[in-house]
Amino acid sequence: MPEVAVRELTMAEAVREALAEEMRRDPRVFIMGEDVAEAGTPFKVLSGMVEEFGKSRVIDTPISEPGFTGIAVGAAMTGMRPVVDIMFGDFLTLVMDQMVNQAAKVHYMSGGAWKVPMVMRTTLGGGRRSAAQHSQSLHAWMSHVPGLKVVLPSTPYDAKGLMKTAIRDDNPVVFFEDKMMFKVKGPVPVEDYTIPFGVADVKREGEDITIVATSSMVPVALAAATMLEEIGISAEVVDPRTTWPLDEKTLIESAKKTSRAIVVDEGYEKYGVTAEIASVIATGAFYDLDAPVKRIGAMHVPIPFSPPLEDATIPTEQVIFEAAKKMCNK
Amino acid sequence: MPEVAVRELTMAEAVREALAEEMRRDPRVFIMGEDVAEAGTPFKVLSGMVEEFGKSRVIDTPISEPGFTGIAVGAAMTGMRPVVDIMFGDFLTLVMDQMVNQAAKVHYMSGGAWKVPMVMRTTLGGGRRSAAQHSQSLHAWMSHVPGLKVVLPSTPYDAKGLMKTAIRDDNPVVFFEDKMMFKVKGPVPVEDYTIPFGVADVKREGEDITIVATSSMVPVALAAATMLEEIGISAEVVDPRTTWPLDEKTLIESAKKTSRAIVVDEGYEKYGVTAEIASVIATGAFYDLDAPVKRIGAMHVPIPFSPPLEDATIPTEQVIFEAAKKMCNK
Amino acid sequence: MTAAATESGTGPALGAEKLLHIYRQMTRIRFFEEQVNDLYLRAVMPGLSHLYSGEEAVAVGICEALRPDDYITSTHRGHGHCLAKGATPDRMYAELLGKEAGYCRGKGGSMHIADPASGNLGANAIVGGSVGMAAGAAFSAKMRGSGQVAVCFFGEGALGQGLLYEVLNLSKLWNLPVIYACENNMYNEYTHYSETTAGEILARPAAFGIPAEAVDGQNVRAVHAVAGRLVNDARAGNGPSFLLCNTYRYRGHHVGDVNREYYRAKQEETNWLTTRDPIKLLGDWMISEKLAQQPALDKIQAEVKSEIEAAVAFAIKSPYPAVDQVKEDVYA
Amino acid sequence: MTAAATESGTGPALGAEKLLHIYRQMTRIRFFEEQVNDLYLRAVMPGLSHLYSGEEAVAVGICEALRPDDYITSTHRGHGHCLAKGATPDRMYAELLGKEAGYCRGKGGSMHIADPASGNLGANAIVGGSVGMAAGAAFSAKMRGSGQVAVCFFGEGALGQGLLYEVLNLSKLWNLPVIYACENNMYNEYTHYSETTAGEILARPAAFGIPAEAVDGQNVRAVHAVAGRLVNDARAGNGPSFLLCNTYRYRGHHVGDVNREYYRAKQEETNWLTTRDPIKLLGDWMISEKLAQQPALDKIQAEVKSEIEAAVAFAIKSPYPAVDQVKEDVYA
Ligand SMILES: Cc1ncc(C[n+]2csc(CCOP(=O)(O)OP(=O)(O)O)c2C)c(N)n1
Ligand SMILES: Cc1ncc(C[n+]2csc(CCOP(=O)(O)OP(=O)(O)O)c2C)c(N)n1
Ligand SMILES: [Mg+2]
Ligand SMILES: [Mg+2]
Repeated sequence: MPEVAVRELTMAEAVREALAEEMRRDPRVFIMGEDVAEAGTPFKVLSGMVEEFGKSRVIDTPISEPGFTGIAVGAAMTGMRPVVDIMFGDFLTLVMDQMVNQAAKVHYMSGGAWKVPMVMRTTLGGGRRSAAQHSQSLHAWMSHVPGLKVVLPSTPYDAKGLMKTAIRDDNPVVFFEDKMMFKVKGPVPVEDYTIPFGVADVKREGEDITIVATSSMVPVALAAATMLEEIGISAEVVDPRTTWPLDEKTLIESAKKTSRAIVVDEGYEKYGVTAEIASVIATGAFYDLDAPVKRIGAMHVPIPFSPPLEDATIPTEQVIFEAAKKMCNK
Repeated sequence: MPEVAVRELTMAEAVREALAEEMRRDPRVFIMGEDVAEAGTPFKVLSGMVEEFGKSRVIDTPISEPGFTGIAVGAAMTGMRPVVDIMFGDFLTLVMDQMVNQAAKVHYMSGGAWKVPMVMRTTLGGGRRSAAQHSQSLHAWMSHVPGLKVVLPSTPYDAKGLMKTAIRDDNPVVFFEDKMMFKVKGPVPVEDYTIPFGVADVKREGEDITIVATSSMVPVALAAATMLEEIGISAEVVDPRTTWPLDEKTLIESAKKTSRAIVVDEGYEKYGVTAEIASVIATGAFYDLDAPVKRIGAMHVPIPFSPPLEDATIPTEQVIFEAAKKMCNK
Repeated sequence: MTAAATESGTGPALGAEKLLHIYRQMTRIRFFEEQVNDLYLRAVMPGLSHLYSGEEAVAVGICEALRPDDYITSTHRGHGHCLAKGATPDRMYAELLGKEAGYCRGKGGSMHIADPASGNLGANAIVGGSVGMAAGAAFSAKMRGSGQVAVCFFGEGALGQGLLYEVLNLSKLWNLPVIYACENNMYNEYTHYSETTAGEILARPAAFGIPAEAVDGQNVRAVHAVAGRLVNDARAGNGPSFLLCNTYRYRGHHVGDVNREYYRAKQEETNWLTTRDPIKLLGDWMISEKLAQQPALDKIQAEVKSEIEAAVAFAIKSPYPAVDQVKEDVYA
Repeated sequence: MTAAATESGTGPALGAEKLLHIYRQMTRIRFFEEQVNDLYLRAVMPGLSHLYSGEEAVAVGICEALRPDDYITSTHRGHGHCLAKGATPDRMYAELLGKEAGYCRGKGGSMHIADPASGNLGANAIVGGSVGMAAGAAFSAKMRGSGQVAVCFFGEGALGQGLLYEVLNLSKLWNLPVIYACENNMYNEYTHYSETTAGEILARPAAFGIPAEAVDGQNVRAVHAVAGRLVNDARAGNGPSFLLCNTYRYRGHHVGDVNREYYRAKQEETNWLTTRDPIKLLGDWMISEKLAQQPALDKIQAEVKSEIEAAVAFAIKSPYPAVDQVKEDVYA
């Protein structure tokens, strides 16, 4: 982190500040989505934005996710820089055609003639007792699509810097925010800064085992690392921050150093983000690994409502702790 | 293959025969989709069906993929067994909400009260010079979703047996057919048979290296195996046939036996099917592998139109051959 | 406005017994929801819930026109539809609390209660997400020749979802026995529907050739009358219809939406509560028509109150599902 | 039918020079497409292509009412729109053959030609897929105060896509300068539109408050007249409009669709070809009105023919892109 004046901001405040600063800087940036204006979104992330920027730049939409996403694509191609708000990540199901067959491919299909500089903000993560249609983490789908970039901040600092990069990027970027983290605080510099895509961040250094964790799973991995420390295992926690582009090098180097790796992500485990990252590490650190790479994703079931059941589906620090302990033969 | 009377059928004929036999057997089965009736689909897979079963069971729809998929979900819940035709796999983007938030979750969300016995037939694969919106292989997305089953036949025999299993299954099944294989012939028994999901098929036995291949990549892998034989490398080709459920055991055992594995699939390489399968093998055969598992997927770019460019994006026997040769130090 | 769209009055007179049953059903929903709010405030209920209070006449008026084996699909604001179609409060509360005795074994929660026994295909947390499902049930009924009809309940917010228009077209083309019941409570969450809805609502289904009309959603007799006619039409093979039910939700978008002044005036709420309450309107009318006397109504209220209290107690006492049930019901 | 929907006649008279230009543009499209068919038959063109022959008056009539910097979005049947908006045949053929000199460096092919210089946001192989994009361009024009308008071309098959209705609603709510040009050539691939379209087409946009009218899509003067009016309205800030252009495709759904009798009668094709051809209709009318003589038209035909031949030759001679270009243009 650069040495500048810092304050503590919540994740929500950090996102909002990034958006507000970019909107002040660049008149082409605007926001649209359901209940983004006076309501400031159900998570209140955008509170106060409409007061500063007005209803022509913070735009409430009907409940028409494909429709307003399509409008964002066209606006982005013709000189604007839209930020689209998809309230719950579960509703990405509705915008796949506009994002995947349109936004992601326009630049390529036109041989570079058109660009689509847009950001789609959405959420991931369970734990809110919201059940199967409001708790999914569908970033694996987006990461699978050439032409999209995929961002998964895990701290207010990262959220602000990555959001600024996303808005300044000339490509469609999908930005996932964990619903449970909006109120978590962290230091954020006052000065303008950006964080490049494709640069993993070592959230904690360690020697014995690497824990790669994304988004909501970063604090969980850090808590597991603290538990591991108590039994004499030094865990390194690495946060890729963007699943595409993916900083394969940092992940592989950490695994080479520690010789063991666990990958934790809140998406469904099968054919999910943990598969890609585990495979990258298993290949890149093949001759250095002392144990198979361990994957820990959300249980491969639709997310249940009942608290004891839902809790069983989300990776916990205890599960990570046990896995790491076993891998380190402790 | 069971010892019964067999004939040569094309892949298209095998699929059609499975559908026709199941429709004769079970009056609840019906087909709907765009141009499925008189036109028999653009690929002519359903030619003759409307003549036998009439327009009330082979139903042309408007160009409303989400709409008729939703209707299929409701019909499946209430006593019918719909087979929905999505002309190109690229249009799955439009039905993700109905398939993922509805079809896949109804059984779980209702605590087992409702069932959704439906089949979605669609296509995958490039090579037809159809460009970025008509050439994708999006089965990784579907395989990521708990509640769905995903089928990828690679021969007429498998196509018929797996389609029958799909129709008789009480869950939503997504059935991917390779557009380039419809005219490929193979032996198909006359008698009724089904192929269970979750059972991989060893398409060719070998000793030195395992090539796991899906759908369109099975013939490519077999061709590579023939080339490898000529330089003294004995390749085993394993076809999982269903990516969910996945027959992890057979894949791992083959890799343990040969000590080397390549995974080939026509989906985009990153966060795709090769990641899951490679990771399963890297973990399951960790102590037996002599080299990292090699993944070969479609190049991570939108699929280009121009023939020399498109050809460069699809895995070829030459690429597999080279990779295998290198892994076997030849 | 098209020819197909007419404003309906009340239909043929209902007997006192039926009216008292309707009164009981609406009261049951109201008391049910008030207890849900209470369970939320007492932090007994996990997550959030969208209350149906104020809209009771819509669900009850329509469902009382249905056969037990007719189908409905419902929404995130689904408790009213569920009760009106015949579910019982005890298993519903159990579901809301994530208990094994719930309709979905605790897996669904407030937004996913489903009940095959009463023809309820399920609440749905995707706005507009069940439109196809409802038409599909109607399609199946038609194919099977069962004579069933399907009612698709949805809020006016779902008018924003393209799926609706695809399905309107399909259901008209295929002449399906489905009734689209649009509950216009004037708000899509925190946004007034006039900011999200261009043109005229009734002209939309009419454009697909679907007969469309509006009804006062606070007048249960009116709702029931028009629903009866539409259900008969559908059952007779006359295809789909669209009913716009103008109504109001008394409480927040969900139980946590307490400070609402930034999007709607207190005065507006008070007006609806005091002058348009569907339960009070029915009770007053029955008394004025001498179809009932106050004590009979009071008795219903008391009976429902204790039924609801018992149901809450049942749910609170019920056990959570065993954790290993989490892996069950993924596949049939 | 609603008040907003009226049948239009031709508008103010056009000068002979403009008419000859229109004649040339239509002829260019016709000759272009005939050569595409030929390239397919000769197995020179990879893949398939959807020909616009027969529908020329729609693209030309509308695009001639646009400024060069106005936007269009197009469809799988997009060559006509592309040429009408100002692209040149040489780079289009190069694209169709997958050559580096093509508008998309060979990456797009027939279904994805795009050209910023002429405001063409691109053909689109997803039916209805560009509806949002067109409205978005209009949205952007409005936000930037550029005075540009956008035209969204789509076939009547796209009336099946829910996205269209979402965007109709949004564009009316936000008063966007966008014109929806629905090309009703009566077939969704191999299915007659009457089997896929319930109710009345014009009532659909009208239901969202969008003025909607129909025009004879074979009469380029009529198309141009109404397009001019709608474009002026949009530019003046009067919001979106919808134009239903009744037309016909002469050839198959794509170049490979040769045996068509199972879905449409030869006689129907012959009728359109012989009595409704937009190029012939314009030529005959100009001669009868003494605005042109046959030799002038013949000269245009000859000029266009050699232009097209040269363009084909250019494309055939052009090199394919180097294989390493495959990884370029994924990200900007
Ligand atoms: C597809 C989708 N988009 C957004 C949401 C978030 N959401 C939940 S309820 C709601 C408002 C629904 O309004 P309406 O349909 O009028 O129903 P009401 O809540 O008024 O009963 C929204 C936007 C959702 N659940 N699904
Ligand atoms: C979403 C989607 N569904 C299906 C298709 C396959 N398809 C291509 S063109 C076409 C028919 C389109 O008909 P229409 O819109 O009337 O255009 P026309 O071909 O008549 O110009 C279909 C079904 C597609 N490309 N996209
Ligand atoms: Mg509402
Ligand atoms: Mg058409």
